[in-house]
Amino acid sequence: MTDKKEYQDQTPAWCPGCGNFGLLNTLQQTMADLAIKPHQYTIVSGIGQAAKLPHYIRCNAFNGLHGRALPVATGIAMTNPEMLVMVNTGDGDCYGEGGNHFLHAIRRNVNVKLFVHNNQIYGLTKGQASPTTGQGMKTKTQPFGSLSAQFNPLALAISLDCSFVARGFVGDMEFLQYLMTEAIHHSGFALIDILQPCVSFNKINTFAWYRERVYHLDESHDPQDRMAAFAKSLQWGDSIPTGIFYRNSRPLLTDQIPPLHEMPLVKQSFDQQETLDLMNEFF
Amino acid sequence: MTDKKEYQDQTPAWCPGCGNFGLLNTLQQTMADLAIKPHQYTIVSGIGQAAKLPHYIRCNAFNGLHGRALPVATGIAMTNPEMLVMVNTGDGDCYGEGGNHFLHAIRRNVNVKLFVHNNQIYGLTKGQASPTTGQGMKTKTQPFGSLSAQFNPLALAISLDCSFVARGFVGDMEFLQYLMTEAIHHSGFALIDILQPCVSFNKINTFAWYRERVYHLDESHDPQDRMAAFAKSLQWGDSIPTGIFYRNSRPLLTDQIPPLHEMPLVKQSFDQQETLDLMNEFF
Amino acid sequence: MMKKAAKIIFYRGDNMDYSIKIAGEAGQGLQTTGAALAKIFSRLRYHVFTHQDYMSRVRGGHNFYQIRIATDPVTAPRQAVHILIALNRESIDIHQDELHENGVILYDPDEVNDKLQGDIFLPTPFAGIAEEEGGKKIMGNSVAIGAVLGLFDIKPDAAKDVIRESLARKNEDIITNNLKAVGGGYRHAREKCARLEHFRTDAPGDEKLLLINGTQAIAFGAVTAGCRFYSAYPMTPSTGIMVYLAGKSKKQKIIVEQAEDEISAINMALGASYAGVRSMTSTSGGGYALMTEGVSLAAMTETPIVICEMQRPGPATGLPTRTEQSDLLFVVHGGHGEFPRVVLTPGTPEQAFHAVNKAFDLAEKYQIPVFVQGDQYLADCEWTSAPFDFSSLRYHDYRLRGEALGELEEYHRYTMTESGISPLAVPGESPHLVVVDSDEHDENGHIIEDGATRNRMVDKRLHRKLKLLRNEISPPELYGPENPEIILIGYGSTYGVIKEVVDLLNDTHRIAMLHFAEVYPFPPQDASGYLDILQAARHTLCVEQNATGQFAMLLHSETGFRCSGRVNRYDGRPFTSDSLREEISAHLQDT
Amino acid sequence: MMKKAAKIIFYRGDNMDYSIKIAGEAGQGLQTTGAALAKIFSRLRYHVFTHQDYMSRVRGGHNFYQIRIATDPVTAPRQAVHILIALNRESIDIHQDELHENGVILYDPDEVNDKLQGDIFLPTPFAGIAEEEGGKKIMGNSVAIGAVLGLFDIKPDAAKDVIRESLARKNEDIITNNLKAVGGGYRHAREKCARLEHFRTDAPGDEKLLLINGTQAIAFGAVTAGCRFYSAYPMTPSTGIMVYLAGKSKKQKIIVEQAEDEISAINMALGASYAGVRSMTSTSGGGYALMTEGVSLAAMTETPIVICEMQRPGPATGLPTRTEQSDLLFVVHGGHGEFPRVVLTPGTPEQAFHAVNKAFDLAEKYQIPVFVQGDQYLADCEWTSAPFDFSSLRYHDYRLRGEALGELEEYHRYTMTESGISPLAVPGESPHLVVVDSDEHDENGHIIEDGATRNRMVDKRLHRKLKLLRNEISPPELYGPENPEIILIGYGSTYGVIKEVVDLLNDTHRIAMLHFAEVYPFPPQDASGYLDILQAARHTLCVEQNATGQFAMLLHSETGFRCSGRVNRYDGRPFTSDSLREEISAHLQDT
Ligand SMILES: Cc1ncc(C[n+]2csc(CCOP(=O)(O)OP(=O)(O)O)c2C)c(N)n1
Ligand SMILES: Cc1ncc(C[n+]2csc(CCOP(=O)(O)OP(=O)(O)O)c2C)c(N)n1
Ligand code: SF4
Ligand code: SF4
Ligand SMILES: [Mg+2]
Ligand SMILES: [Mg+2]
Repeated sequence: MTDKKEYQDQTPAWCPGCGNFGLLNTLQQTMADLAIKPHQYTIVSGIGQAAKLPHYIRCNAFNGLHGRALPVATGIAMTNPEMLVMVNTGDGDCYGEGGNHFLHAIRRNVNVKLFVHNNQIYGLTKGQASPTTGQGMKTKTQPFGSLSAQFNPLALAISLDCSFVARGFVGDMEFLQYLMTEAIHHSGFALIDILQPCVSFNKINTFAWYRERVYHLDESHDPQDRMAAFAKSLQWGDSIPTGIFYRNSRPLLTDQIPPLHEMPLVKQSFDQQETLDLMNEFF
Repeated sequence: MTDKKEYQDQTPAWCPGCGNFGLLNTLQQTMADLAIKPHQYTIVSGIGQAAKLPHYIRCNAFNGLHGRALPVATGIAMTNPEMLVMVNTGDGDCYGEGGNHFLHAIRRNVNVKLFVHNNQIYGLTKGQASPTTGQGMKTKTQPFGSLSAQFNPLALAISLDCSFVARGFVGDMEFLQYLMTEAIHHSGFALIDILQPCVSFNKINTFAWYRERVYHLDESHDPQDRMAAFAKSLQWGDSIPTGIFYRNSRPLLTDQIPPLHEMPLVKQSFDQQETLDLMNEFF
Repeated sequence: MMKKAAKIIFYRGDNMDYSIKIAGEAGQGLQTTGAALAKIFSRLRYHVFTHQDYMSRVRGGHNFYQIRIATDPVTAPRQAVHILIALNRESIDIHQDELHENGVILYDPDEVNDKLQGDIFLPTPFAGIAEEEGGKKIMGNSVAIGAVLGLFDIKPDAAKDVIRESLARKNEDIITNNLKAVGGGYRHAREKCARLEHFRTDAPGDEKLLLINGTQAIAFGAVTAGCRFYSAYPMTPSTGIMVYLAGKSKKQKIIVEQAEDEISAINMALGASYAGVRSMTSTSGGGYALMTEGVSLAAMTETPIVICEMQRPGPATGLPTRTEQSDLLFVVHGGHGEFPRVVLTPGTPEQAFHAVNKAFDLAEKYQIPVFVQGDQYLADCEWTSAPFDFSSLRYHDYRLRGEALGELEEYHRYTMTESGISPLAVPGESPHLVVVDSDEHDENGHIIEDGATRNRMVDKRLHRKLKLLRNEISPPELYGPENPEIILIGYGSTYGVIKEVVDLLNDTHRIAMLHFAEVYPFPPQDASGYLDILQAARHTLCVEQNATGQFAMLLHSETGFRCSGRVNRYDGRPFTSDSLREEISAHLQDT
Repeated sequence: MMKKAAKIIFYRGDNMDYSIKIAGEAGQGLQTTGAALAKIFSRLRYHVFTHQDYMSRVRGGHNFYQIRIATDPVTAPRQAVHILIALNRESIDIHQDELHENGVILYDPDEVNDKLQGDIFLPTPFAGIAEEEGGKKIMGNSVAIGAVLGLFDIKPDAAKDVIRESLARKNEDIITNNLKAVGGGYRHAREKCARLEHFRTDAPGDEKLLLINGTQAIAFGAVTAGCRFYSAYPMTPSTGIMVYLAGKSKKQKIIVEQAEDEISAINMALGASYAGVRSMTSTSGGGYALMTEGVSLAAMTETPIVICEMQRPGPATGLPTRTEQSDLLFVVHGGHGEFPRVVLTPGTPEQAFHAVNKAFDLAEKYQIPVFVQGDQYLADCEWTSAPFDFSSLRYHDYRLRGEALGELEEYHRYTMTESGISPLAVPGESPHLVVVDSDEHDENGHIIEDGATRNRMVDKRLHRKLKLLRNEISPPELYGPENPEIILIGYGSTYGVIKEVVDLLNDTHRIAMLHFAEVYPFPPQDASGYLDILQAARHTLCVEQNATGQFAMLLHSETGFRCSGRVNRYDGRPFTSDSLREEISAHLQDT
């Protein structure tokens, strides 16, 4: 166990009261408690308020393009399976612009931990509907209310047999830390959709709103049971379950790639001379 | 009811024996039986073998980019809700390159009929794994077999509360015609994932392979029951259900857009003079 | 014929010309205060120019809103500030240097825990006064507005309508208290300011003035051009266009759809255009990058579309809330394969309004993608201007619809014509079928692979149209004497600042501006004599808001002309007329 | 120093120079037959050049595979064909015109229900003979191979190894029967052909020859350059690169990942590069369009990456299996914002092999995106060549790793340096952190918004590196006399055909080729005298496989030089040496 201070970096540029602070603190505490050193993990993010997180925690960081965190993370995780690779990014980033990568990262089952700061809004660009915005919520660009069905990341992940599927809430930090720890310990792609109030642009899904509704999935819920997990994932409204909905033990992509069987790619030496023989195939 | 011949156009450039022929015939027959005239519907497609279909049936057609059929179809359906808009395209096109549009088109619930020619392979580019390729299948670009989990479009669509979700098989044309007819009659976004053997590149999922496995969902299956639909959608392997898995009556996007309440946008006249007053807001 | 600016305005010398800067953190309401002040002065028929500087965050950090007010038209920011409204201590530290020698700094002593000495300070307890007047702390913004009015001795009544409108949805009490706060601020300034003699107003003009920024002008332009479908994905600095159009969606019958990504945005817009309505999308550089494949699709299918690309500093995410002109060549050459396109680069909101109108017309007439390229500076700057001249607006429906279509015996989407333009029919309105294809195709729109058809289609789509398109492009605007010795060359949003610098230097130099508001196809050299004028000049300086001089490159590659020098700025901040004047002077001395 | 081609080869006059065309439907095995024939001749140490023409379909349609065999090096296709193997009736109709006056057409009379008269026909029941020899119908392809050998009186044994290798995974019976079929074809031709006297072989060279196409050369080049991660999305004509690398994945320890789309492909590759290995992606124009945002990301984060862009005719889907050089300016200017990049345009498989090696070196040395641009023609053409010269290959690991990194006291990803190049560390191998950002950032990689840091970073990333990069670019290759009167200018895949045309015309004209294999940054003019040579020539004709003359534009915009004329082809088919010669001659007569 290390001191959490070791994990602090730049001062966050978030709004006072933003749910992101709790998330950041929890993540720092998690890393400290697990004694994972800053250089032992990499955080990849896209663009948005959430995506600024890697600047606020000491880590290796790749703050990439809006929506494109997962492919970058996949590239890192495949090349260096010894690195703990996490993605911290927003709901718009991950489920909107990056939706296709979300699907296919789940299918690949690379060892990436995906922490989505789900504030049900586009924060950084000042309040447009995101895929998770509640139906009917009006914004400056959704004058008739958000008309598309609210995106359900958990149900979708379970439908794709995602290796680890959970929901947390930044107002419940201890539990969130437990979920993060479990996700990190899990071997496989792990999604935690984290309810994170945006105090500036989401006046509906506030701290109070979530607090009134969230509850922990109880012991009777078996995360191995995909049907039960799916049923639970559909629950939203007056009560919103948090916890580990689903987990399985699908093999890791990287375990199935022969070039990785001996050691991470990044550690393998290269000898140009040895490759030149390939020319013989063309005679 | 019209003569099917009225719907024939260019000679297909598909391989002899390809499953696409049955699909094309069924679609032509469906249009003929429903007496929907060629100019009353538009088929949008991407790029691939499947996506060539609009050239082989008389129709309004927009053969667009690889993976981008759904946004084009959405633009048409929103502008002219009186037009029957269909998308005929491939599994790679729709679930690979176009995955993000697939998610969000389902959420929008525009009145588009999506017919995916699912041959579990990239046909036109000569046999790379597609998202629906069975795990373990080797190809020239998947030398260790396809390692990602096989994509399950039905489970995903149900997880997103897609308005109509079905599976058909080109070797079962009568049933397929029934599904197409139901999809067209349904008000809302309708997906039919259509098993379509590729005789050139998919040597596993052949006509015989499918024929041995497919069966019709029986009467006891209630397509209103989302949990049951999800459970059925997970079935794959020795027996593969076909039929209507799920349907609901979510409101159409276009019904919720005030500018469309009177008539299709495309029919509305425009008077420039009436817009000039808007300048007054800037004084 | 070369277009000439109507009159040469002379730089304002002793005329009224003040700059007010409101600075503080995001979330302190400086945008509301700034907007209200700008509107109050423009309603009084003063000329106003505002620009904003904000960070990529929602709260905190350091932002400002700068307003220039004058009796003559103003078209650029200035360096010196006459009134600094500092909403926090940091704002004083950062901006004190910019204060004009006779200027004054307003700050809230309850907020800034420090006694600041001297005439230049006017401690103004914004929140305190608001509360004294019976209102709430948050009404301190109205106090600040009142204080500015006080400095100029403009009666608080002048703020009434603007305050009322900006609070339209609030109850009457709130409005009354805000107005009281304005009065409090007014009295405070009149009583406490030691420098009142430096603030005077000249009589304003008679003409009613618009106050409009670039995104508003573009969006308003789109509505008047008959835009019926707009799909986009939010991206600074283009989002204002979507916000405006969404607000007009119901009344003007425009569908505004937020897409899941930019790829979808452009493809949806193409679908709508195919279906028969005018459509548009907007984005910034990163989103445009994702759209380039769709641009190529528009070209191949010959589907009309208007694309507004609002630039910000790159590469990648860069400085997302600031300005740059660094996507010019990317927009000129973006998209695979070869096809005609038009790129318009308006320099002012008024030009932007007209550019959008022309864009919709050309896009539909030639069935091509047309770009309106701007940047954060154009997007966010507010300009006053005379009411827009609607007489030159175009609207012609080039589409073949309903009966006219039905009467045809045959219809082929890509009929070979001498102009290269084939009839553009609306599907569904007659038994004729409309078939379009991203593959090379025949006249019917069906896939082909043979070389002969390919050649014919390239000739139709590209060569023939290009020939006609060149004639649609307006020549650059020459502002200044006809035989200048020094020419400042620019395009896009630097229009205003270059113009002012010409005004600033034209008593000592034979100097002119040559501004390109339409850059691709490049304006033909024959009709207008711009190339002769360039060649005859001694100094030709290309002024660009980028690091590599893309416009100078384009000018050279299209005309063979090489500018004698370049002035580039790429820190994301706009030129001010003062900073640009200095750079130009330094250049002239060097050579 | 200007690089010179080693020796001027003279056009072959009376030397052995035959073209064989195998034509038929997709799915008839013409690719296998063609490839085997090409290999047989190259093994015999003849020079071989092959090119393919195929439709965007898997079965049916009309395709061909053309093989040129000669004693001298051959670098382009010719118009006339000496042997046409027509696998169906249509192939005779389409190609009969191309037959050389002494040529012969082989066809299967059981397939073509028609009696075709005259010496030029050699009816050859491919399937029938195969069956007679105890094999199956499908072995008709081996009969065709045998027949070709028969025409030249090359003993069937010459085919043995090639047939055996191509059937490596089949059982011995199948191999034996195929070899028998070759024999049957051989005897049939010797016995039945009326034109045997026109087919003769000269003695081949002594040197062992490679036979390799463009995608193979690129992929092989990537392996030897240390590429360890390749992610791509299939797209003709780039897919061959992925196929080759996937085949080597296990042994050479290269991860090959098929991405869900091109956006993912480039971002994955950037992730891998960040993690510490050399990585690459490839695509064609439409996929590149989707990657441009990622290119800009590579630039901003200074992450090395190699991108192969293999062109095909656009816009949009265009002619997906054919060739064009129409993305040049899109690759040069693609991506938002301003940043340095390198674009290499090799003209032959051998050049491509070396270009990829240089691309990996420059990408890592300068931490920039480097492009290798080719096209379908380069991708699919097979060339014989002497064994590649490995002596000039580069491999230097520029990354800071393990101990060397650990020993540093401090590490900042974007340390300001005079060269603009900051140390590139591998994350995880020491306590130093590697922070990269798509926003503008400070030396630590953290977001900044201030103008001063922005300026410094642009200078570091762009200006300083650009200065050094220019010196890395090789001058164009001059082939022909040093003071040519006529210069054929080209870049990329037209190398071979232009060279041959120079050979064809150089006894009557003082003609040379100037070929640019590295086009961006444009080769500096000072070191090599290419601009002087161009200026001194009377005719400077730019030969391009596109409609607008993009290279001529680039040459002009970079050097101010305008070619006197242009030769463009844009029907998706490559120039043949004969067709290009004619066009050039016509040009010269016109002027
Ligand atoms: C290609 C591209 N499109 C759009 C943007 C603009 N953009 C930046 S952040 C963002 C939305 C962020 O929403 P979310 O991911 O939910 O993050 P939050 O700010 O809410 O944490 C958008 C649209 C961009 N940077 N790049
Ligand atoms: C942007 C882009 N990437 C790649 C391609 C190449 N491409 C064309 S079709 C295709 C796959 C087609 O597979 P699928 O959609 O399953 O259709 P099928 O041929 O199997 O019917 C690919 C990768 C393309 N045309 N455009
Ligand atoms: S805008 Fe919302 S999400 Fe962004 S920092 Fe502020 S409160 Fe947090
Ligand atoms: S390749 Fe497969 S999908 Fe394509 S036409 Fe042939 S059999 Fe059908
Ligand atoms: Mg969000
Ligand atoms: Mg397929």
